[in-house]
Amino acid sequence: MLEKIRKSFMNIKLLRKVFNWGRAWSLWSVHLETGCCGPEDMARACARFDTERFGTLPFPTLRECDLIFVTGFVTKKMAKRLKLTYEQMPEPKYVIAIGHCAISGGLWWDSYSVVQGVDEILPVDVYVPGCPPRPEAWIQGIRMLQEKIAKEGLKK
Amino acid sequence: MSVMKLSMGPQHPITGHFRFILDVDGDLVLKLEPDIGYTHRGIEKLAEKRTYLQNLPVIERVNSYCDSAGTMLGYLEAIEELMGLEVPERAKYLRVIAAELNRIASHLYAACLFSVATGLETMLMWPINDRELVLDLLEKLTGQRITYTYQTIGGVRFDMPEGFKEEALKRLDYLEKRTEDYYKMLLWNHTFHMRTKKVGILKPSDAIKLGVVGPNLRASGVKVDVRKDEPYEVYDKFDFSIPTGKNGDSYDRLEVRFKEVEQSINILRQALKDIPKGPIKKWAPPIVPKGEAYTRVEAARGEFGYYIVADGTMKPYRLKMSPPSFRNLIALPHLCKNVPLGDIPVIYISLDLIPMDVDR
Amino acid sequence: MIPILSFSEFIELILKVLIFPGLAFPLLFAMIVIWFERKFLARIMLRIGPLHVGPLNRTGLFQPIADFLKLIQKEIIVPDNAYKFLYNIAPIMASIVASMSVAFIPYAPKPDGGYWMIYYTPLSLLVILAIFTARPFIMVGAGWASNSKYCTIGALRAALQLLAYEVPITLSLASIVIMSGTFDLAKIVETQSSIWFIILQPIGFIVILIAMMAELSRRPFDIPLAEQEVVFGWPTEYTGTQFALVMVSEYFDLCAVTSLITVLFLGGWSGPVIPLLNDISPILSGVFWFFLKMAILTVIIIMGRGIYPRLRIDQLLDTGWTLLIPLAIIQIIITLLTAQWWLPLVRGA
Amino acid sequence: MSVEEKVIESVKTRFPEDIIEAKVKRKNRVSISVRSNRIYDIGLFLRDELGFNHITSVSGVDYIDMNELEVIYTIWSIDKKILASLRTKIPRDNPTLKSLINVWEGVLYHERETWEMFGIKFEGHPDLSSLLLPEEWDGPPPLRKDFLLPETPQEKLEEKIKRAGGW
Repeated sequence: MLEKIRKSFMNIKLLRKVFNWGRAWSLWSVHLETGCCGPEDMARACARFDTERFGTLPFPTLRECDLIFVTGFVTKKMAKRLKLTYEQMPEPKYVIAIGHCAISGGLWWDSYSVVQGVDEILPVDVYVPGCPPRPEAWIQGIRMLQEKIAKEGLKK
Repeated sequence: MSVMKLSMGPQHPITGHFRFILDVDGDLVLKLEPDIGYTHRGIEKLAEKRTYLQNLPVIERVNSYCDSAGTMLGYLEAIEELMGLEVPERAKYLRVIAAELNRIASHLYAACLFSVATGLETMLMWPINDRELVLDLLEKLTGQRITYTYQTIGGVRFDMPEGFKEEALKRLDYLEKRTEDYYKMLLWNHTFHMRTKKVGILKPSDAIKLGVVGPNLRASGVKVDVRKDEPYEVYDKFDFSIPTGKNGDSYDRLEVRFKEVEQSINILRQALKDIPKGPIKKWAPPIVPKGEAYTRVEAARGEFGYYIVADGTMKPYRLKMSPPSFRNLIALPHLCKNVPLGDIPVIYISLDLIPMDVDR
Repeated sequence: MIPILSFSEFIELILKVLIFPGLAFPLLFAMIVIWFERKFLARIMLRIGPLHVGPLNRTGLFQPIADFLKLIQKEIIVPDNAYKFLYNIAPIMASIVASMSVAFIPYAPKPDGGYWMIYYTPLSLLVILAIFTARPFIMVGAGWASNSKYCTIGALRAALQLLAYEVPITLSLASIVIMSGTFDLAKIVETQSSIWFIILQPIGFIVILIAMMAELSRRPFDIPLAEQEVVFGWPTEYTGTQFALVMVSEYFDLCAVTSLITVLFLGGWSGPVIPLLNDISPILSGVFWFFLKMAILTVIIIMGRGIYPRLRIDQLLDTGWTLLIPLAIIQIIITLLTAQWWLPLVRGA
Repeated sequence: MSVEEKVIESVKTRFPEDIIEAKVKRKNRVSISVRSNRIYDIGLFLRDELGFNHITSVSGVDYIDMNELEVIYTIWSIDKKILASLRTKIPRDNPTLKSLINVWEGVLYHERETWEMFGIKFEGHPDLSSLLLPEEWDGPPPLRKDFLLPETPQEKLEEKIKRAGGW
């Protein structure tokens, strides 16, 4: 029943813009590192680059998170867990693919245990290229996602 | 009370790419079984398909986490040993500078992970902020933040940029001063002592028996360092000491890392002072003569071994890596027997295991 | 018999229930404290914290509002094998119980006698203690009902910790009661008009501050919520609105606890009358001093998160049983021995 | 006589029959090839008598032309500062070897990895289960030479295009 109330609330046209604003500026990310962009994930969340300025901070439980950073390559063993993590997160949720490896397999294009591009298993919203991308590029990725969310469900 | 199976990771705030299967009884962990392989890319197989030069970026990403410069040295050492190639002196110094800067960055990263494990978020941010200073230096030297491909067969790719020396010395001074803050904030913190002292004690005999390497072995009081035992590059020209711990507990493992940072600063100062003028690269043939070589280097997390079998072509016949984290991994189930659940993150982080390194 | 309220009394009641000590105040408190906490800790950590959200440029003032808006839009997931009734009711219960204790705390004296509080009872201290003891049961209930291993471990930790720390709280309250001779919070404030209890009972103050930090699961005592060990403790499985309720209830608790300590040790509203505020309304001056003391306590409690590592559960229980309880008992003994000199001063006899 | 030569000498005198080849490769490196059935005893001898106590790595090499697999235990001696490689060759069709877990406890994961990557069965090893590969792996052991990697990414690309419904 609560679900119904939530859905009907979200469908109110007038509140749409406000809701989009709230979603865009409060993207909490999951603690799941899949590849070697991990230290840059740390760097962007911590001092100096500090994405909390834009409301994006790593949050311990995935039940409240809205954002997965797919940090680098995804192995076949990890792919299952990544999918599970994505499915456990509540709607609405977003995915940012970080690095060449997450986009297309990158350096590991011929590896026997790496998934060739994370879009084979998850719907990706923003791609950030680089190997690894600099924290500034991560921030740009977050900003692009925010712009995308701000337009969600509104007339074009 | 019955024993509960608890699965920790890979989606868990502390475990990174690992998964632990814990046997938990109340708040007591009876047994820990690591489940690894979440970052296995098969680098050893891929290396057989690529040429020696193409392998550089691939091998670097074994430990692109923090320590790619230190990791790469061993591979280059092995190839140069097979070729009988003598690298120019200046290139050797530059390699050492990159590797030692990387060691500082890696140890700072370890320190910040450590404070996360105990729940002190402030000390997560401070070392990361100072690590950025080191990464800036490395970026100036090599052009990248964490994956450099700076050292190459026969030397290095770029010379030191102008003004690098002065900048580096300034930042090293700052880092040295800053270490005092870390001691005040973390290492002399009473609560931190309560959490880390006498937690996860690794006896020297056990450490040797299990084949633990690097700072973890030195924290147990065993004085083993490849830089001293069989000096590679120009490490025999520097005057530095090997810090060792006394008790081999988690606290010692962190303290040894901090002392190593001080030693690295020491080495870097000497290297920046003595660096000779000259060429930075020597031409190397693409084909490596037939033979085999086993080389070891001291990466930030410990001894990194490379075993190369060359069959006289442009590609290695077999490349075996023996990374430090894979060898330290065995200490984790050994230490996590009958410990409180709260100590699991502390012990895990104190060993400074990097999943990339374990899985390759 | 139902008392019949006059119109002005009715307006006053509505004002109390909905705005000042009632609903709006803890909500506003929670929002401001969440924002302040994030900003303050970020400054300690050499970061900036929330920056780009909100009307005032570069303050991030609306960050909690954005988070709240986000959370209420989230899908509500109830785990399949959870005990659904308890699981759904627990966050609501938590927030109700947390906001309830605010009703019994006097915030300022009214010029015509009486106090600015929702419900006056001479035994208000006891009532608040009773409300506090309800919290562990909600946590255990929620943790157990989630049917998740991390939740269960977190709930058991919470129960251990909260039960252990209720004893030193009660003991140090005993010495307050001995000194003031009443369970009435308003009377306790009145007795402090000449000298605050923090000066008379410094040990008791320290004990109760530490114990309350443990009750609130603030670092270094945030073991039930330790993210590195048990992900998020008992509320791990909650999503969206339910999680927002849980979070808000924690800050309601913080509000209640800081109010309580202010009343007990820092002399409540007492302080020099500020003429400007007094002109608007006579209660505002008292409220101002009350808020100032609350703010100082809040900062102290929040600061723990930036400075201390987390304790382990056994060390925490050790501290509780072997350090705080003896200290509280020592405080009682000192109070009893020295009461004869202080009593005339505080009770104004 | 250098320390390396002394090590070779003592191994040769103790096991004259079972050593195929033992030589000093360079400073700090000795290489000892042994017959596979005696590797356990020689390992014990190296550990107890010569002080090779710190296991460094266990690696395999697939010599497909000779139809042989080579297993190499690399052990460092902390006192002597020598790295010994204890190597043995086993047939590729039926690769079994006595596990050295009772000699050096640290080979636990090394041997498990070698089992997984080369299919070498270590007798007496407590847990020879999957370590690094995905759970549903059903191919030959990947580090053997007859396991081939794709030559071009073309195949994958075409599949992707087909799934996306053309360019």
